[in-house]
Amino acid sequence: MNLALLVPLLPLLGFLITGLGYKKLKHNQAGIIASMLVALSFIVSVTLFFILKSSGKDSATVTLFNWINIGSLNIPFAFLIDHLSLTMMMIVTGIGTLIHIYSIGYMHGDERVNSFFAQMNLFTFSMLLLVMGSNYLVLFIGWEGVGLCSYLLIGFWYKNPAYNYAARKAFIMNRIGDLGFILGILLLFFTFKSVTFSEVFQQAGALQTGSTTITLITLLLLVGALGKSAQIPLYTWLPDAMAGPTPVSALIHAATMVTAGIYMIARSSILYNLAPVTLEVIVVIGLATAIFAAIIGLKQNDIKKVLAYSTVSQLGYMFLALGLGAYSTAVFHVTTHAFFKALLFLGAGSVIHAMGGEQDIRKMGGLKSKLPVTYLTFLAATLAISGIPPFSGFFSKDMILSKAFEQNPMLYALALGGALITCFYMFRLLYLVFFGENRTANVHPHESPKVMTVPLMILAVLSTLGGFLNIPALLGGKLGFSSYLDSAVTSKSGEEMNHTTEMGLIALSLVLLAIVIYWAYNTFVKKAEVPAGDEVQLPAFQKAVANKFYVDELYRAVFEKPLASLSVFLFKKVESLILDPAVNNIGRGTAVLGALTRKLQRGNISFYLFAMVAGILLFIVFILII
Amino acid sequence: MILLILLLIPFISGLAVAFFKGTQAARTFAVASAILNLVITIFVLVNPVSEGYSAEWIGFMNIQFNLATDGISLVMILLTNLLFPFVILAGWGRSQRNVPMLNSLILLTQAALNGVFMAQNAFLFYVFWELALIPVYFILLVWGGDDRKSITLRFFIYTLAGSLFLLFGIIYLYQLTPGSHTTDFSAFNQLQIPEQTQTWLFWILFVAFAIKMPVFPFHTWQPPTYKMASTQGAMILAGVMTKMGIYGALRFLFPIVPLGVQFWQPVVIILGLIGVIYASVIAFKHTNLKTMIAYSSMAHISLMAAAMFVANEYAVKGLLFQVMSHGITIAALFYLACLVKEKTGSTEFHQLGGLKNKAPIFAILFLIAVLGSIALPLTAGFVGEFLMIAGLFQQSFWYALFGGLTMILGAIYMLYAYQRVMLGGQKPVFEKVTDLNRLDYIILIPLLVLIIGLGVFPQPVFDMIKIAGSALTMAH
Amino acid sequence: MKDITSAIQIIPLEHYILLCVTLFSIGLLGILFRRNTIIILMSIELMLNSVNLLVAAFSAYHSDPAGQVFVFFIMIVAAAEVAVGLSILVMMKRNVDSVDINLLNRLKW
Amino acid sequence: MVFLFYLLSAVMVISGLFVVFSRSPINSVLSLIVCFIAMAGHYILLNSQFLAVVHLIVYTGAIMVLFLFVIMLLNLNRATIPQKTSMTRVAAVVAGGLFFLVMVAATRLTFEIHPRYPFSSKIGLVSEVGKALFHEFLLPFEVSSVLFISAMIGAMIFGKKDKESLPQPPPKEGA
Repeated sequence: MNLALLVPLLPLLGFLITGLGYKKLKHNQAGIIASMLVALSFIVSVTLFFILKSSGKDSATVTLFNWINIGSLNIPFAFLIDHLSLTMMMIVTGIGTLIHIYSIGYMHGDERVNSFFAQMNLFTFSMLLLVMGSNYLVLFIGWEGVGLCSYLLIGFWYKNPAYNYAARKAFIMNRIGDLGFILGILLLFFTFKSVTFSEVFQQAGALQTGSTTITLITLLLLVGALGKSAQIPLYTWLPDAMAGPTPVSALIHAATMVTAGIYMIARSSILYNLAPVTLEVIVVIGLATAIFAAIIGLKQNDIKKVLAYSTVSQLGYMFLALGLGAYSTAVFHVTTHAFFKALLFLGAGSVIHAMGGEQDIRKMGGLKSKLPVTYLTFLAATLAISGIPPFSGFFSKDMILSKAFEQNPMLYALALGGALITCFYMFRLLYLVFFGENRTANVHPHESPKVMTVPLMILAVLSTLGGFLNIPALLGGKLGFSSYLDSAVTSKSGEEMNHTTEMGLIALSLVLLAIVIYWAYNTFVKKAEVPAGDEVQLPAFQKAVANKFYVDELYRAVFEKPLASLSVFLFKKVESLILDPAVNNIGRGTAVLGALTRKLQRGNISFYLFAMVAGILLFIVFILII
Repeated sequence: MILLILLLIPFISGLAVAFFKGTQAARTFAVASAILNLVITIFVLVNPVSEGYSAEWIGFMNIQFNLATDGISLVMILLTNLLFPFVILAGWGRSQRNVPMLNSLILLTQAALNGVFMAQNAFLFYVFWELALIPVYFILLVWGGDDRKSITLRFFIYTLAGSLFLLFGIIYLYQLTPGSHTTDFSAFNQLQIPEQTQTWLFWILFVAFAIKMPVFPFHTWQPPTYKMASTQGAMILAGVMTKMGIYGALRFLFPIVPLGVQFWQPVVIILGLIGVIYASVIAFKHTNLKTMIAYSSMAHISLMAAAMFVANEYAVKGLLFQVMSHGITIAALFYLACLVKEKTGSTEFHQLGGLKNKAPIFAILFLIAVLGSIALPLTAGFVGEFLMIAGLFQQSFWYALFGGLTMILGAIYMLYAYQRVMLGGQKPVFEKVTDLNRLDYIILIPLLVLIIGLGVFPQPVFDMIKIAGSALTMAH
Repeated sequence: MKDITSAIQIIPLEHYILLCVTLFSIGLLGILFRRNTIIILMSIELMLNSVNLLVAAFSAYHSDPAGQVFVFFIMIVAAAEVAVGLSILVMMKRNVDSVDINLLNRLKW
Repeated sequence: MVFLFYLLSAVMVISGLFVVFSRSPINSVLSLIVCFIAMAGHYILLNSQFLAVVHLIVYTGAIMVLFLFVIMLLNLNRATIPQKTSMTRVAAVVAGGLFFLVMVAATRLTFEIHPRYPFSSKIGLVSEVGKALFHEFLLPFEVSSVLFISAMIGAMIFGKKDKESLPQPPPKEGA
């Protein structure tokens, strides 16, 4: 089991090699080294998977050293290998490898390519710490580490101030969540006297369901998850995070990092099961985010922004699943989402690459014939995300929907509505980019090199077939993925839906999806409508959607501006007008007092004598009185 | 005896170096002395000395010259002697006036600081406390930047005024001791002072420390002083001298006036938390790198003050750990700020930007120091702040929440600073800017390695302060 | 001689004190009242002597020769003081051609 | 003999007042001499012959003559010095009177009947004082000679008419 140490150490090694040797490494060397190490890490993860399987145990802990040990606070630097973390490890390293390889092609020729791969490797390392940590604090190390790497990589092209701003925004939004997270960890520690997963979960059973403490703990942890997984109200950083290179968006802001919140809640499933209030909050937030982000996605014209909002929306679905107590379903959706969203982003990257850096879908079109591989893979991913069988997204999304139906048909209706919107904007994107005429004359798109297309193909296969990991009973499967996770994640068992209803629901959603796709086809291919340019005045609602409901502006007005003016106020008024003068005036007062008493010292001896006599008199009187 | 050596090496070599003629000779000698002291300090850490050093001093007042160490002072001494070689090195290769005198003053400061942290006698403590101020005063006055005269004067008088209260407190305690009076800490600690007295005596003793730290609202001397100070001055002031306040408070308040501490605890914690938010918010809109670092230092110290008064095990250990980590981080930050100034001629944000284009390694090291300052996990700052917030949490959720805001606010202003200095397009003015040279590596790499190293392996420091923490919580 | 010593014992010590206080007050009054430096010097002598007398009286009433010695020392100091004081006076007269004490107001600082 | 005490006292007080209030310094000096002679009488009443003699020699003989010399040499007798303003004079009288009152009050308050020490007729004699002086107070006695020398040197330096070594007198003002 000590092999597990290699999993995070290999990317760390890669970080050190590419980071320290960044002046020496030439051309693609850094990319190759980084990719190889992550690939090795993936191989080790897979090996671990089989070792664990053959050992017959559910989990294993590997302790590295004692990190902090004070009083009852004992935090080992240890890794927990169980079914959940193995799943995440394989996703992170597997998808990570593909994206690393893809990046070799994508980042080819960038002057800071070595630095890029160093940061990517550091990210992989942090993400592995996050998913492998055996206690909340090691998880937190990774949690913040991925935040840092995301900061670095969003601002990778640091010469652009807007990118830097986006990077800072991402980091700070994450930090807001992190504060909640760390307070949650502390409350957890002071409740259970431990932050190690196994010990906490063991003791958690003693707590009453719905008690204040457990609700508070879960809510605080949830705040962290909201920040990291870009849920309302802390989601605005993720669309801006698209400032980074596209592979970064694929790896960090779609496939892995943003799912950390889902992982954390799934990991804490025992706690969350005890807090029904929190679960309800999660359902509300998840559903709201899913629909809200999907609506915004309808009107975005930047290819990466569309994908970003779709990510936010899909994360909302995962939260919905979590809130419904279907943790393994959520993780399953994480997995399939990782496949198809990574594919979408990489495909988008390929398109951008081909278009020479152009990201506006209004200026694309007709790329189907120019970029056949990209088109096909992109199509697979679009079908997957829309939930068309047998693509992977269908399985995971349908499971979430049916869980929602079990809980409340209303939830189901809303979730389905969100799914339809998703389907619409995804096909809108697909049609605008690949169908119709090329809308920019002087660009000559060309298919990306093999090093980029091969990962696309692999991911396309995964997106297509990934769903078969978890075939529902309805289709004669036995939920292999979910039951694999059951040892690590305690899902709430709802009553089994009868198959007829389920069948009906699937049929309903498929019909609706077909209508939506046709509608999109009608609008964007047949009528060849192109979204209006920025200068065109839109109707009020559409304008609001196009401007992302002005949430950024709202935040700026409510938080940023007041903080800035408070800062100025404190410095200009409190510091410079009250505190500083207060001190200076004490000094000045002394000087004034000196100037006053100086007048007494005017050198008149008879005055001195008077003063002396008066003093002696007072003195004697004083003695007499006392 | 070895403790006395720790004190005497910088003292004697400080006096000696003043008579050197050659610039480089003086610097080499000073660094050698500081490194020797560091080696001895490490030796002391590895082989703890149980008995201190004691000698007759002022016989008729029954005041002894006695030195000893415990966990708290070990941390402080280690920090002091760790930073001073770098402080002295920071002057290398730079044109400075009267180098022998400067190095002499730096070494004398070191001696006085060592004395403060080892004194077992309130009077001796006070003597060293004031003694440390004198060389620093001259370092600031002679080698400082713009407007140094008035700023230094204010700093000097401000701290001196605080010390006056301390002296009064010490004399008051002295005459309370039974029998032939004494100023030994051990005698002070055994005093049973009535609660009424403790409540006012607390402030008498605390004011000096509060000014030194500084705690809101006693901080107004600090930002201009740090801004004006030379690199070495700022490193000493921010790195070590602020810790004198913390050390003093730990040494005086908790054992001697525990009831006073109990009485004023909420007030001071809230003052500390106000300081955290106040300083962070001000830093947010500051336009000068050095002032911003000064406010960030104040924010961290305020959190430390709050944690100190929570006085549970986590808070105190976190505090002592943070003493180390903050000292190292802030020294590195000030050195980096000095490099910025050297390379560009300014620390005003509106004149800076895009340094990363020309000096990528500089930018990376700067970023690491910034990350240490904003308490990213696996840097030393995180361990300290996490434990302090844990301590605050044990007292009250709200304390922890407001203390924890430093995580967010710190990230806001420090990353803003990083962005304004390093990121952005290349400015034509900075065409000739070069990356770091070997000396910069010698100073920065060890400091940054320590920042990360302590973040990954904090346990040795905790083992070192194990004794201290238990003593404190007992006194409380 | 016997007469004197016995008579002394009839006079209460309080009367000596009153006398000396009176003389001292007269001297003080002189210092405050006059501007002529030489008169002020004389008033100082008067005050010194009033104290001398009191010390001598206490010494006699307490049978302690130390008091007598102190009177002697005070006289020495007084003599020295007068010597210096008068020379200052001479200087003053020579330099500012007056012995008005108010002209000495440059003694400040 | 008791009568003698009160007589001498009356002489002292009256001559003391003359010292303060007489217009001409010469009169003041002469009244002071009278006052001192009366004081010598008091010393004799206290059986302190040694002090009486020393007092006569030092004060009446030396110091007062010195005063006279100075007054005559500097021709100070023509009182050119204006009196103080009436306001300050009233203040001076009030202050002096207050002082007197307070002191009297103090003596009255602090009186206590303490046992009379056995009266020794001998302590004021020359031999007794001499013993005390040369045994217990030998060192102060010797040190006082240093004081004297320094006083003499000081007086001489002040009196030296070396204008160059002295700061120039500031321009005359007021007077």
